[in-house]
This record gives sequence, structure tokens and C-alpha cells, in this order.
Amino acid sequence: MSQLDELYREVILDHYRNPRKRGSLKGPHVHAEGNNPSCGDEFALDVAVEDGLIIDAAMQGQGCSISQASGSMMMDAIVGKSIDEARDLTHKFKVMMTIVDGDSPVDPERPGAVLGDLEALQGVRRFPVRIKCADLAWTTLSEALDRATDGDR
Amino acid sequence: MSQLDELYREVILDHYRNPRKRGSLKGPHVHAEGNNPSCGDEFALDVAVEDGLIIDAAMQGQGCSISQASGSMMMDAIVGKSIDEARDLTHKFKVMMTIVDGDSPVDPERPGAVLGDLEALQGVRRFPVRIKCADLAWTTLSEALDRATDGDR
Amino acid sequence: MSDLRSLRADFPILSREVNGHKLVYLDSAATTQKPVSVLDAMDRYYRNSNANVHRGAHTLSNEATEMYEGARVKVASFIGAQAAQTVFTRGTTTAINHIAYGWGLDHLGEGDRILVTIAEHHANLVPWQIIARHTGAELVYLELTDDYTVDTSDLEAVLDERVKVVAFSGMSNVTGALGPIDVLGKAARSVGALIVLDAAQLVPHSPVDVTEVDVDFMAFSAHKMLGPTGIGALWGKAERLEEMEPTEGGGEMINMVERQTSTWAPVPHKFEAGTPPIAEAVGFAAAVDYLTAVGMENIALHEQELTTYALERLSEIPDLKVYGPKDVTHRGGTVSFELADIHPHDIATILDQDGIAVRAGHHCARPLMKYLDVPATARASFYLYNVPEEVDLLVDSLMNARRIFGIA
Amino acid sequence: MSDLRSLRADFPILSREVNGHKLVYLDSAATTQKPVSVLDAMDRYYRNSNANVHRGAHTLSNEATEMYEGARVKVASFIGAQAAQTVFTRGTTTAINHIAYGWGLDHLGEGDRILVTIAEHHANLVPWQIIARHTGAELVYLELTDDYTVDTSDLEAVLDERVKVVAFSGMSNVTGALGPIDVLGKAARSVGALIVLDAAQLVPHSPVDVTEVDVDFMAFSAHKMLGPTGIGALWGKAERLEEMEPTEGGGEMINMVERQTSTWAPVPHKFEAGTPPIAEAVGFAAAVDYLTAVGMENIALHEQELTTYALERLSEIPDLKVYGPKDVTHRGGTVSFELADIHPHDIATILDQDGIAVRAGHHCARPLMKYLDVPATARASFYLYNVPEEVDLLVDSLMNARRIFGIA
Ligand SMILES: Cc1ncc(COP(=O)(O)O)c(C=O)c1O
Ligand SMILES: Cc1ncc(COP(=O)(O)O)c(C=O)c1O
Repeated sequence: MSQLDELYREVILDHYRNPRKRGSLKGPHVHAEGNNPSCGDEFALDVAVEDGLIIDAAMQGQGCSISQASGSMMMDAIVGKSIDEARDLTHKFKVMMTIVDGDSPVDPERPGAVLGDLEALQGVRRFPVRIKCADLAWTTLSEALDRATDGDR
Repeated sequence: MSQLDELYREVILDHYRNPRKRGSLKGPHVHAEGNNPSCGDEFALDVAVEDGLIIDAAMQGQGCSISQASGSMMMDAIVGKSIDEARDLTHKFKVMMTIVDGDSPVDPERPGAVLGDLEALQGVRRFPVRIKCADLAWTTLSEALDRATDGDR
Repeated sequence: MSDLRSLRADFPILSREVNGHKLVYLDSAATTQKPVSVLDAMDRYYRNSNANVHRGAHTLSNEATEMYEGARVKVASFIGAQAAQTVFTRGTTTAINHIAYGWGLDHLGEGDRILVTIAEHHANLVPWQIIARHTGAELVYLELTDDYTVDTSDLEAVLDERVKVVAFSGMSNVTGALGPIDVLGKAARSVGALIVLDAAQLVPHSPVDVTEVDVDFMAFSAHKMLGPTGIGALWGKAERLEEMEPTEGGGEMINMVERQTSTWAPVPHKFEAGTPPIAEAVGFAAAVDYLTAVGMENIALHEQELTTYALERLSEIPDLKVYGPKDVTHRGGTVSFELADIHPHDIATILDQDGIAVRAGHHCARPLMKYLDVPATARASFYLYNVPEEVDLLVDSLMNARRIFGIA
Repeated sequence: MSDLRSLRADFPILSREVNGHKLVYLDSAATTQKPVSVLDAMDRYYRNSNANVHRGAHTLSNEATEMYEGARVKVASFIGAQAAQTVFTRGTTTAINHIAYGWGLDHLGEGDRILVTIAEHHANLVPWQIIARHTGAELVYLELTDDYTVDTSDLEAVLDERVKVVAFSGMSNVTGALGPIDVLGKAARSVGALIVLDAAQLVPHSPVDVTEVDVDFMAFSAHKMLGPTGIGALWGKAERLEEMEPTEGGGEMINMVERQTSTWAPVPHKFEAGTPPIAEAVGFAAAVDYLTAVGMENIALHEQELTTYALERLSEIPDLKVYGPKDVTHRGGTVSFELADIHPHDIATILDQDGIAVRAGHHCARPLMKYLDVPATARASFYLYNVPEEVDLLVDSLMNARRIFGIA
């Protein structure tokens, strides 16, 4: 597989073209926005939290296949998880993308076991300028979660 | 004679150390100031004009040997001359210094015949950065003469 | 096709490989590559004559001053101007900020209007927004025709005595459309407004003579015309420069400094506080020498031919849409496009794998992106060193992008 | 004597001849010469990686961005700072103007005071004068002791809550005197004033660590520390940079641009509108690499030894007066002097005939000249590449000046 085919895997293009949970939430939720001014990617999301659990989420914005697919996969991954689990996932994702240091969360023996579809984004690491595309959704999520737990602190 | 000895002739050092007509005029006169910000030279002069004739002049300011000597020699040269003659002298001086284009006013057969002591400043031409030192007094004079004849126009 | 092909040998970077392919550099609207003569001029300056300017009585300082002021004369005469009205700045952005702060702050007030176009680069928008905020003025926008040129048909509607500045670019860095210099110029004059021409994309690509275009200020950057980074120029009419306040204080721009107040040096030095970009001026002069030797007419012709070819070839690609004039006499060699549902950023990545450098993004023109209702565009931009084969490679690579994105 | 002599081979210009003599370059306070490594770094950048930064998804643009941002990290760590608080500017002058306009305009008002010293360079005076005029603040001056250091003995008299800014240089470019960073810093803190350090002559000549000196802002220029023209740096405390307004609008410094208003990018990019000096940043980084390899401690020691020798030799010349501290622990290697009644400009001309480059004039410090009651001074300034023999040549040439002026 060429580096490009590695980057633009089937599953990524599918999430890009059919993003999960696009739209906005009606009920109580927190909202956060992020953008990459240099490339024009914009990302925003609503997160509904109840008793420390992410009960629903929705994403808005526009951007390249990587930023959109990363956001869409993230939506799939976080709904139903606790805030702590979502934060842990964010950390694992950023380690996988070499954005933060740490031991790789990806088990080569059992592909997809830890991060599911998200592991398809590994190909991005070969394209350093695109890493920030993959990261945008997660940085925005962190802000939303901080906001959701602001009252707790 | 070395280029330096050529530049710093006896007569120039004499005018530098014993400038003619230093001070200010008491009676009616016009005043003009000039400076070279890059080297700090400052020059100012008073000119008393009566019936188109320069009847007296005085200089102030401070600067290098070239600017002071040029000013001092100029004082000697202009007092007693008509405004038109002083303007003509200014032009001739600037031609000699290659500041403006024209045929050399200096007659090699009869040194000093046209510009008198001022011809000693010819050595400055070999030191292009110093030409503006020699020029300062004359530019200031031009301004003073313009001012003196302002009513006439 | 006019052949400047042999010039490619003057640009060392063009023989470099990128991802295993020979570099195809189609990003000259962002910055241009440099010929050896420009690099050598700067190197020679540093190795032989490097000194600070204007301040010294020693030989090196004199040489440096003559080279710096000589560069000013060359850059000025390249645009038909006088050196005394040509100010060296850090680039176009700084030049326009000079105008906005130095002229605008004192001459604009509550209710005044600054007429711009929706196609402006942020460099010709944000400074005006800042001055508008300080003075109570507002920005008024002209929009675009169907062919992406500035729509001046409803100029009447926005043109009145409240318009104090008309600021627009000579060529859009997104659509490639040429600015309506004559129409906007006349309109501005009819209400006594100041005319500011952002010539960052104009001066590099065609002959420009300030005695022939009726503008008050013009700004451009060396790095977009074969010169180095770190320098550009602001040209202004003598009266305008006189009435403009300096926007930086410091050495070299003063006449006399007292404890509480100072007076300023004459134009252009009034606007050049501190040690200027000396080596950069030397490189800038070498760049205009190079351009002059090639001939701006030849460069303009070459780019027109190349653009004609590119528009033709791009039209063969299904689902490809060009955002810019179809008529090559209304445009320069900067071509923005979108391809099916492939995001421009993805296009750039795919092309880069073939060694082709194009830009993707909002090109510092976000209001235009919003107006065009696109998140971003991909942009290929040509200069004198580009050749038709590079257009062919671009087309091949775009076809490959379709394949990768599974578009039949 | 600490021997950096072998470094001279790295500076091509040092083997050039001036008026038939080998160049003796004693004008490093104006600008320094460049080692081959700095010139090569810029040349390599242009030949291999030249592209605009931050804007692209192609390989060259990515390389250029990494080199530019990598340069920021290097320059920052050279002064013990974080890259995020290190802004690239055109030079010291632009950096201080940023502070004066960006911070001063919003934070100063009628009756406020800006405390400066009489020894400041115009770059650290004129911007404050301009801001004072806009805001109604005024400048208050500290003068000098008999040994030409800043006289802080009557600090009490001028220090009160009205003082909002204390701005001074780390080393005078005229007297060579080191600035009383500790004393003025403490004084400023005691009244809650902002501390601005003009480090144009400090950072090039001795180790400086912003975590060890208590200042809010610090400015310096690459060209005075072996780097290229066209670039310098502004360092500021994070909180101060946050509360500072940008002084230029344009591309790269924005977050979001709407038709009437915009928001700004985070620091440091907020202060870097438009295409930055990219090649210059690369050269700047190479310069700090070079300085780091030699060791700033070694450079400081070398200059101290050379200055000691120079002061000793100069004291042998009759009628020569040094304007600067006698104690070498209070000063750097910049020596201003006058010789009998020979005007400094004449001294410079005479020395230049022997290939010796010194500066003559007011050194962009006219208030100091007036205070010292001199029309100008001659100034010899040393750097790491100077050697004692050059001091000897200076002394010989000064003796010749006496002869030419007929002084016994
Ligand atoms: C003490 C001091 N401050 C500021 C400056 C201004 O630096 P630049 O001209 O590089 O902006 C200089 C150099 O001329 C200087 O010596
Ligand atoms: C039309 C236009 N105006 C202004 C600029 C800003 O130029 P610079 O970044 O050199 O200041 C650019 C380039 O980016 C441009 O294309």
C-alpha cells in the first residue's frame, strides 16, 4: 500500500463522507469550538453530560478528510463513555499520533483492540503537517469536557 | 603629499581652529540652520542684507574640521558680495565639490583665482562621505539667501 | 509559447527532489524561488562590505550605504518612481500598516468609510479594521461578478463623500483576477478619496509604472518577485508621504532629538527607524535587475500563455471548478480550484507526494472564502520559471487524487 | 589572554583590504561581521527549502516552517526563554516600538511617567516620546555618575507611583557602561512599573538569562550578534504579551477575520503579521549556534581582557579622553573617546586611511552627547574576533592623527 493509500483508508473516507452525529444537541449541553487558522479547518461540538457520563454528542464545522474523519470517529467513540474514560481515550489518541509522549496504545497483535476505528488514523503520522488536522477534534473535546466539569472544581 | 595631508591642508586647519566671524549679528538679519543628523554636524548663520548686498554675516554651530573650515571660508568669501554673486559662488563651489554637475570652476593655471582659499577644499572630493560636511554651510547659506529675498518674489 | 525555459538553470532549488520526484513548484503566489544572482549579491555584500549604513565615516559603512541607497534607486526605477518616494519596509503587510496607522489614524473619523473589495488579502483588510475601530470609520465592501472580477456595477450606491480611502489589490492572490485600477481610481478621485494599491501580486508579474497608474500609495514585497524575505517597499506620492506620520521611532528617522520631543528626518528616512534590512535591499536590487533583464513584458506574456494552457488542461478534469476569471486578459497566473468533494488540504497532500507544491487553505482571505462559500481552495500559481510540462504533471496528479478518493 | 584568534578564519571579511591595509574592524557596536556558518545556513535555506511558512501542506513549506519555528526555539533558549514568549521582529527598534505602541498606548495616561536614562539609544527614547505625546505621559531622566554609569543615587526623588515604565539599556552603545539592571529593576517593582530592557548591546556580549533578570520585556537585534540584518527578537513575560495589542494587522496574526472585525492568533504569532523574515530567522539561529559553541562566558572574558588592554594603551596617548567607566567590570568592549581638538569625524577619516573602521557621530544618542557636552565622539567597539594587535594599530593611527593635525 502506498503511503497515500495508507493515509486515505476506506474507513477514513467513509467517515469523511458520512460523518456520524453531525448537527447540534437540543437538550442541556456544553459547546466548544476550535480552528486551525493556517488551513481553515473549523470544528465545533456539543456534549451532553449526565452524572459524569457522556450521554450524547454532536459535531459541526468543516475541514479536510482527516479532521472530519477524526471528529466523526471520536463521536462514535465517546458517546456512552464517562468523562474520565473520554479523557483517557484522548490521551491514548494523542500518544498514538505522537502528539504527546507515551508508550504506544496500539497493540500490533490485536489491531483495533484499544482504539477501534481510530487506529486507521495511524497513517497520518507519516504526514507531520496533517497531525494537527487529526488533533483538532480532540483538542476541542478537551475544552468541552473541561467546561462540563468546571462546576466540580 | 598623502591624500590625508591633501585633505587636511594648513589653511583648512587654520580656519577650523580660528573660524572667521563666529558669533551672531545684532542688527537686522536673516537666520538659517542646517545639520547632518548622521554625523552630528550643526551649522547656523546670520546674514545681514542691505540693497541686495551682504553687508555682514556670522556663523554658529559645531562640527568637523571640514564643515567648520568650509563655513569659515564661506564667511570670508561672501561678505561684501551681492546676493547674486553669493549664489553664483555657491554654485561654483558645489561644482568644484562635484555636488552639482558643471564645468570645473578651478583654473589649474591660476590656482585660487576663482574660489580663493576655498579651493583648498578640493582634497575633500577624494573622501566622498566628507563632501556633505563641506556642503553643509553652503546649503544653509542658500536657505538664508532664499529667506532674505522672499519679499522680492 | 514564449520560452523562458533556459532561466530554470538560474534557480538551484528547481533541481531538488521532493518525495522522490523533481520539485514542481506551483506556489509562487506565496513566495517565489530565488535565482543565484540574488543569493550571490547578498553573500557578496556580507563577505565584502557588511556595515551599518548612514552612520559612519569608514569605507565599509560608505560602501554599505551606497549599496543600500543604490538599491532604493533601482527598486524605485523598476516601478517608474523616484527614490525619495520609495520606502523600504519589511514587506507589503508592514507597508499597508504604515499607511493605515501613519495616514489613516490622523485623517479618518467617525462615519468615514474605507472602500475595499471582498477579495482582499488580510494584509489589506485587518490594518483598516484596526484603524476603523480606533477612528469610528467603517469598511464597505465591493463584491464580485460571475467571472470573479470586482463588481463595480453598483459603485454609485456606495460611493459618496464619506469614502475617504479606496484600498484594493492589483491582482487577487486567490482568484488571480486583476483589480479594476482605472475604474476604482476614477471613482476614488471623484470623491477625493485616497487610493491604496496592494501590488504584492501585481508588481512581480507585469510592468507597473506609478506615473501611469493614478494611486496615492502602492505596496509590494521582495520575496514575491525573486528577492529575499524581510524586505518590501512602500511607494507614495510626495505630498502623501509628507503628511504621513512615522509609525516607528528610533535611530535614523530623526532630525533632532531633545529630551521630551524630536523632529523627523525627511522622507523616505522618516519611515525607516533603526538598522534597515541592508543585505535584503541588496538582494532586492539584484532581483529587479534579474526581472528587468528578462523583461516584464516577456514575463507577463509567458504567464498568460501558461495560464491559458493550464485553464485548458484543468477543464479536462471532471468535477473540477476554477474560482477565477476564464478570460486570461482579466487575470494573472494564480489558479484556485476545487475538485469534487476532495478537501483542498487533501489535494495538496496528494500532490506533494508527486513533488508538486500547491497551496491549500484560505490564502489569508477568509472573507472571500466565506463569500465564495468554500472552506478553502487549492491554488496553483505560476511564475517565469514554470513550464507547460509542470501543468501536465499537475493534471496527472489531480487525476490520481480522484482515484485515491474513489471517484470514478 | 583568552585566545579566540583562530575564529577569525570563520569571518571572510576580515581578510579584505581597505585603503591598502588589512581591515581592522572596530565597529561591532554598529553591526557585527558574519561567520561563514551563518551565510551558509541562509544560502542553504534558499537553495533547498525556501517557501512561505505556516500556510501550506507541501514539503518545502513544512521544512521552512520547521526551520523558522526551530529558529525561534534556538533564539529563545539562548536567553533562557520559552519560544512561546519570543517574537521575531525586524530588530531592536521595532521590538521597542511594539512595546511602546502595543502596551504603552493602552496603559499610559496623563501625568504618568516613563523613567529612562540619559544614555539611551534613540530606539529606546523616541518611541516613548511618541507614546508620551499620545497619552499625556512624560519622560523622566536619570543622569550619570563621574564614571559614566547611571546615577541611581537620587532615584528616590523621581520614583513614585506615577512611574509606569522603567526603560533602559543593558549596555550603553556609547560609554560601554553596563546598565544597573538590579537596582532599576527593584526600584521599578517597588512602584509596580513595567521594566523594559534594551539588550541590543547586552545579549551579544555576555550570557543573559531572562529567568535570572527580572524584566518584563527585552529587545535585541540579530545583526549585532553575528546574525543577518532584517531580524531581531522581542521577549516578554507571558502575561505582558497577552495584554499587549498587536501593532500590525495582516495575515498569520489572525484567528478569525470577519468583514468588520477580527480576532487574533495566540502569542507570539499575534505580533508577526505577514510573511516573516524566514531566511533571516535561519541565519539568526545559526548565529546563536555559533555563539553558543564559542561560549558566551569566553566571549565576555575575551572582551574584558581586550578592553583592559585597550584602555591601558589609549591612556598612553596625550590629550585622549575616554567617555566611559574605567572599571572594566562596569563596562563592555565599546570605547568612546575624544582626542585633543580633532573632531571625531576627522579621526574616523584618518583611521580609515589605515584600514581601521571606527564610528564617529552621536551614535543615535543625541541627548547623551548634549549631556556630555560633546558634539560627537569617536567609538571603537570590540567583539570576539578582535585581537590586541588591532588595538596597537588603533593607537598608532591615533598618533598619526595628532601629527596630521599638527599636535606635538
Ligand atoms: C543600545 C541600542 N539600542 C537599540 C539599538 C537599535 O538596534 P537596531 O538598529 O538593530 O534596531 C542599538 C543599535 O543601533 C543599540 O546600540
Ligand atoms: C495580495 C497580497 N497582499 C498582501 C500580501 C502580504 O504580503 P507579505 O506577507 O509579504 O507582507 C500578499 C502575500 O501574502 C498578497 O498576496
